[in-house]
Amino acid sequence: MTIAQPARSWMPRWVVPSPAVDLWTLVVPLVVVWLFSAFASSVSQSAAIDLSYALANLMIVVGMWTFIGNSGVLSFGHIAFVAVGAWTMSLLTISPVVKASVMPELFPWLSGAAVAPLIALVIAAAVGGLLALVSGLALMRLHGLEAGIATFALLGLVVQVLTYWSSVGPKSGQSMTGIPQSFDLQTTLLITLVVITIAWTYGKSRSARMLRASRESVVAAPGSGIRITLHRVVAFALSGALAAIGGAVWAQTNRVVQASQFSLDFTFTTMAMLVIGGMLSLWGAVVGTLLISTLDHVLGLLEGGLHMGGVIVSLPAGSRLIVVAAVLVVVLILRPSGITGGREARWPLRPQNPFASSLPGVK
Amino acid sequence: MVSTESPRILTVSDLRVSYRGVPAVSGVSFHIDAGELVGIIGPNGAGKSSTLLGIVNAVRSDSSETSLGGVDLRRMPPERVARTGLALVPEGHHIFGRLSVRDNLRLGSTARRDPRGLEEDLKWVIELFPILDEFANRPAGLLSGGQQQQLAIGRALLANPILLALDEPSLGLSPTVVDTVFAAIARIRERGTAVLLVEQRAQQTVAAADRTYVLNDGRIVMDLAPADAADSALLMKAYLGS
Amino acid sequence: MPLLQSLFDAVSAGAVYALAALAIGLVFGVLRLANFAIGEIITGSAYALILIWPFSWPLALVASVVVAVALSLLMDAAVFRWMRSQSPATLLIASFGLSILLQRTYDGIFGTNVRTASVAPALTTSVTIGGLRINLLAVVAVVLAVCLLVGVGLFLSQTRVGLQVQAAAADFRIARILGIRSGVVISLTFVISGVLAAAVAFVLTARSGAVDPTFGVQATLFGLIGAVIGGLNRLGGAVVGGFAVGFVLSLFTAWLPGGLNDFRTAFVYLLVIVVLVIVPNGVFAGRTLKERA
Amino acid sequence: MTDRLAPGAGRGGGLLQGHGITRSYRGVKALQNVTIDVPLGRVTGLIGANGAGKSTLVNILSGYDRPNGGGVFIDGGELPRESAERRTRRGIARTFQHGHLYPRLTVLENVTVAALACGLSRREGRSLALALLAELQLEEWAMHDADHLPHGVERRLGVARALATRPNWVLFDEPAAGLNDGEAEHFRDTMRALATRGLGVLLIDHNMPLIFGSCDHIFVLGAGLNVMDGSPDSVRTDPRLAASYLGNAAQQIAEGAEHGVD
Amino acid sequence: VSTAAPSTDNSTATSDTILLGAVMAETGFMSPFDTPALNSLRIAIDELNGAGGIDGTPVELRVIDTGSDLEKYAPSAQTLIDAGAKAIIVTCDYDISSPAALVAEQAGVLNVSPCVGDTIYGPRGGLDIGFSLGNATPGEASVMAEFADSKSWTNAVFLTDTSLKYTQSQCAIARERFLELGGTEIAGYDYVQGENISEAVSSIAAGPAPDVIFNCGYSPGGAQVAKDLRDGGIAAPIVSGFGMDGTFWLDSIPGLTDYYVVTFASTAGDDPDPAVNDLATVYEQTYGARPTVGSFVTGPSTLDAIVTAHEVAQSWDGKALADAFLTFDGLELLAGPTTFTPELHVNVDRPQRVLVVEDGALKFVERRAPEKVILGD
Ligand SMILES: Nc1ncnc2c1ncn2[C@@H]1O[C@H](COP(=O)(O)OP(=O)(O)OP(=O)(O)O)[C@@H](O)[C@H]1O
Ligand SMILES: Nc1ncnc2c1ncn2[C@@H]1O[C@H](COP(=O)(O)OP(=O)(O)OP(=O)(O)O)[C@@H](O)[C@H]1O
Ligand SMILES: [Mg+2]
Ligand SMILES: [Mg+2]
Repeated sequence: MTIAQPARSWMPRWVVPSPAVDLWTLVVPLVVVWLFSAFASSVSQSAAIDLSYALANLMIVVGMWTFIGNSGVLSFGHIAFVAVGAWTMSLLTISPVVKASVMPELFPWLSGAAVAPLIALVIAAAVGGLLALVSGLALMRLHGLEAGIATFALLGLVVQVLTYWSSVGPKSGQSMTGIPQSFDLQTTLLITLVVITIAWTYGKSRSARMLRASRESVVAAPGSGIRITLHRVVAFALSGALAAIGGAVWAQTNRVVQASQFSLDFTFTTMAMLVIGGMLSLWGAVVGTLLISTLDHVLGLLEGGLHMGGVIVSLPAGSRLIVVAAVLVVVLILRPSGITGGREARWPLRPQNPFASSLPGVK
Repeated sequence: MVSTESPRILTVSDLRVSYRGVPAVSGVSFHIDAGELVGIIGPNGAGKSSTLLGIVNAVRSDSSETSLGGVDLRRMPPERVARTGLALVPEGHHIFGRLSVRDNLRLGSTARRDPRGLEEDLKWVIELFPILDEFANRPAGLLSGGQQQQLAIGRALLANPILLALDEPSLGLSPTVVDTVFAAIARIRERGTAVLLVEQRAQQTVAAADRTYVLNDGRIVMDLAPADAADSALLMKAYLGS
Repeated sequence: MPLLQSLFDAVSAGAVYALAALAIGLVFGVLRLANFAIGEIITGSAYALILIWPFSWPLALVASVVVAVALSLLMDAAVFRWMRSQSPATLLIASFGLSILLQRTYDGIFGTNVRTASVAPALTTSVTIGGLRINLLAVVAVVLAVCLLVGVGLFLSQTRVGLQVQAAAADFRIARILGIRSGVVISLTFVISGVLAAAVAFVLTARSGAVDPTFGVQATLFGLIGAVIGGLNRLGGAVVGGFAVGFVLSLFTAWLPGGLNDFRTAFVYLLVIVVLVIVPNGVFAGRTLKERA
Repeated sequence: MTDRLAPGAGRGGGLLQGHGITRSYRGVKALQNVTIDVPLGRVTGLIGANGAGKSTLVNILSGYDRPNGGGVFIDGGELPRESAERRTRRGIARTFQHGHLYPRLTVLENVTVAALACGLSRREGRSLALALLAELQLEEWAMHDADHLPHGVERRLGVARALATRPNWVLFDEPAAGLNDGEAEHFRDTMRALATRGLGVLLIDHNMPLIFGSCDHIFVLGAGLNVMDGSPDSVRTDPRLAASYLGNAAQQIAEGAEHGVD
Repeated sequence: VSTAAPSTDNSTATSDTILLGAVMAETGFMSPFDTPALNSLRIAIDELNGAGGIDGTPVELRVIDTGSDLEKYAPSAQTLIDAGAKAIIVTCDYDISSPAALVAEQAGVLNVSPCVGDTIYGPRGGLDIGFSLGNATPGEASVMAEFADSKSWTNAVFLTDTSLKYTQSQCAIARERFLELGGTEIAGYDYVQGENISEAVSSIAAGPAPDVIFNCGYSPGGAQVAKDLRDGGIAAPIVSGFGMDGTFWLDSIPGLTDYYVVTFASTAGDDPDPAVNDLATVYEQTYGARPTVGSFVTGPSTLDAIVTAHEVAQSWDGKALADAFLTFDGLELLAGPTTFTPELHVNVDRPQRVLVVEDGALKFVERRAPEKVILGD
């Protein structure tokens, strides 16, 4: 018997041992994100601002991948953790004076709290992770659409609570203002790279490997001794923490935070990034986010009218989201598993068959 | 009954199927005449299932001729192929799990060209596989593996086709039921329906079929007659490839 | 407020979501597609009603159904047809994208501002019977929901085509091999869900008299949630679930005391979570067909 | 066979037993008071017509389903009601009648995760998986994704994955369905080798040469009831069985026995 | 949405124009609030350029449509500043516009919103060189209460849309003022934009009949509330603020009467200020439709304020311009007399227009200045 291989392979594919391929799957996203940032921040000031939003979104999407990609369970609730992260960051970094005026009914220990931005970031991650852990214990028995709806209900619940509970925020539906910009672009980039590395490391862990098996077959997994719920909860908690970090960075980028911002639209945009890139791989999460962010930026320029060789190319106002949505739909039709096909960044490396030397019939 | 003008029921020449550029069937040609039972055997992954799916256009295929009773099947959507008179029982009991057994059977008659005789056919199927009557009202997905396979075969019979193509019908069937299926195949032929049988049971198939093709690596590599069934060395060779 | 009155209000609130849940549940049951973009079919149909009603109400009714059915079929032809073998999650996300796309398109065509007209004013008035204020529209909504549910249920289980619809939905490829004209049969499903969406649009438009680009989102969201907690595997369950969401929300609104009243939607979400944790496949899913090992 | 496959040390036990098991589904009595023994070091066969209840029994033994009556015992001690995943880690592994592989993982990873889930370290897990792939002649498929594999490869992969949990007992549900005679014959050797290693094997199949060629003891189910059990010879010669279950296969087996295929 | 856009848009900034940047929503949920002001700003700029521009240099307006997308505000403001914008004009809501305003602050560029009504727009919101030309909510809310009092309505029901700070403050202040004037609150209900309030209607119908209902909401949710009230048989007069201005929602409630709206100006041509009516006419000629809401008067006011400040400051430096804004003391603009103080960068005591819907048509009733302004939060 022979292994069927595509007849036309037009580029060399180097066969290397698995650990090298593994490391490559981390190196490529890190380098790409770094190069992307270096380029975007040098294009223009406004591209740099767009970049900081893009990096925050990237952390959120990578957080979502950590759970959705590995478990195969749909979650429309991750923006809840983003919201909680944003909230924590804001409450801990807005100056107590401003807090007293914007949020008069705050718990006293909250209105007095003020910590360094990086510590606030860590606390945000902890709070997000904790919320995910607690809700995960309840929700992780669910599969499919039911899981999607239950997590969405979690988002709705969190947003409602943040909207109306004035002991932890402003009066109903109002915004938190006066959030200081705590991280410069360099720091944001660094945090992003750390988040990607954490997600990647998790992806290589035993727990994640078992979770991926359960993603492939919930029926077979118990037969392999896999504790599906346990591993799901672990992934959910971690992804909640990462999404919360993304939320915290987002908050200090936007500098105003309001519960209603954590909406279906936010869910859609981040979900679209994940899906377009390919939700089964970290590389997909990265590619999808960078791609959509770039598209968004370029379309924004076009809407404003772009000068190209004397001609002004311009799109009608409001066409940006139409294009993004259309791209999502087209990608889903043409490449249902995303641009990367849900594969990690391996090109041009190919893992070696551990039996390679002893395989007689393999061509 | 099949028209008597042309004994040639199915003609396939130079059929090719590939998945993402990887060929699974590379130029298969054969034919079936009226009332014939033709077998196809071959090792795992030889391309047997792909051949059948290619003929009914359930996968993208390419050929210089595929015709059923003189009708060109190429580029015909699968549902029209079925309505032209080719019933396929695909590999691995694809029944509608959420529908009842009865509804599954009812759906079998969709492709029937002539509504007459349906009642008799139904009786016949139930006689072949009594379990289908016993469990008529249950969701088919709850049947055991072998019961589902019986349902799939029964369902195809209700289409009263010109040509019945069976892909590994004995898969998961207990020995007596396999006997039933082979007996049923004989009955089907008596009614004038041609049968194309893909099987792993080499010996039984070669013995039962008028002609058996051996498929390997997407090509027909051998052509066996019933007499060859006894020649186990030859059959072994058929499997290991030339 | 008298209990009876608030029960009546709750029933009428539930009926609308029940209709939306039916439209979603039907397509899901058949195609495993939770079509979030039903919301935009509702919106499109509502625009037709609002814009044409002042000129001719019969024309408006016809147009609203035609628009809904056409949009529904168009979605299938342009998007879902090419994704038949994808997972429910992928389909849901695609429909999500489609929903945003259409919302923004409406925004471009009709503007962000509401378009208004008084649709079916005869139905929107209230009559008081024995102290109970009865809104005729609520009665219409309930009757519509019941009739359409029964009709759709009968169609699927009792007719030959209905059976073929279910088969095509279960396994598209195998259905075709059996000779079922799957494309036709699935189009039919989209036609019916379009009609259901038009019914939702009618009730909502008559109630609000105003349409904007995100008009259908709320009903779809709660309809979808309701359908899931009711159990997507059974049409009846989905409808009851949709009804329950509207009903409970209305009762919370009427009866939760001051400070807690702000959290009424939060309580509904909490309830959704609790229900799903207790019965993961929905309340009325019955003992589900767990995949046999 | 690798030594690593010797029954897990410290997990103890020798006889896996289903005793008096009854299971019905909304009126359909799939099993009624059925008893089965799966001792270590033996290949135990389980045959019966379609729908006799064989898969149901496997499901109950492996924790995938719960009986309405009766229980599962190891050396006379009843096992608690527990999840399938606990059962697996207790040493009872199984394969599935219909694939249920992990399609988007590689063949190697399919096997490795099972080893990881049952307590091996990454390194041990990998080397066990490699050893199993080698034994089941899956080397060349190691880096392939597990979707669209040929039948024979799928079946062998299912076996490798079950063995990777280092079980004491393995329950095989029709491992040879869809295999050709040559491959089935190969399977017979595999089954024997496992038993020789000391594992308790339960083998369900409709391939009679395989069953009679590899089993030490055979249980026969009929319509959810224990029909009989005994040595292959006594089962083969039982007239009840020849007529109702074996049909023409009886002759095949007889021929096989004559030729003494081994 | 925007049809014949005047030529000032989308052309390169050259050294011989003065560039003003607008980061506003022409599409998405904020566009109904932004568009009238933005469009009339365009008209005002065309007129200004027709008269020779500022010191002979034409003014150029470059607009970036944010599509109401939150993440677009900051980068868009930066783009315009990079292009050399002398001032940034932002969306009519503090929460949404502040990322853009903060970017301008940081770059030392003047930022102006035509119609933010929240008193936080200014130093309290971190905007030292940011000003709003809008009417602040406290003034509007006082007028609502005082108008009701002038009609001798004493029993009131308050309906608050909790989805915006604007509508919450409006009801809170109106209530406080109304009680101060001797009125009583018989009930209060909260709702969220888009909600159907049949439960509240049932309660109101079951309780004592109110003399007036304060509907602190905005379209379209506020209109739904009005419709629910009338469909539910409640005929009491209803008073709303600027959020319910406009005629576009009236068709949903045929024959609506006794609905009062407190707003910037009348768009119908019956405003007491002829300049307002003239602008509305030009607006109609330019865009093919009359402005939808009264806030269109803030467009020219924004331009006039910037031009006046520049005359005073003789520079485009943000700080200098801000100091010039602080010298405004009762400056007569189309939107009304305009005063800024170091604490308050929004006007709270301008006179407002009270309009009424009678039989489905919106008519001018009176011009009314707040007698007392309660600066809540
Ligand atoms: N959908 C598919 N995508 C990719 N490859 C496929 C697909 N289906 C089959 N193949 C590959 O095509 C080749 C032929 O497969 P096919 O199923 O036709 O063989 P077969 O002779 O029926 O084998 P079996 O005995 O296992 O049924 C195999 O190598 C198989 O792995
Ligand atoms: N989950 C279930 N729900 C309802 N009925 C079931 C269920 N599982 C099994 N049955 C029924 O129990 C009986 C035994 O089924 P089982 O799958 O155990 O048979 P089997 O002996 O494995 O048959 P085969 O050889 O065909 O695989 C069948 O009649 C089947 O329909
Ligand atoms: Mg095959
Ligand atoms: Mg079985």
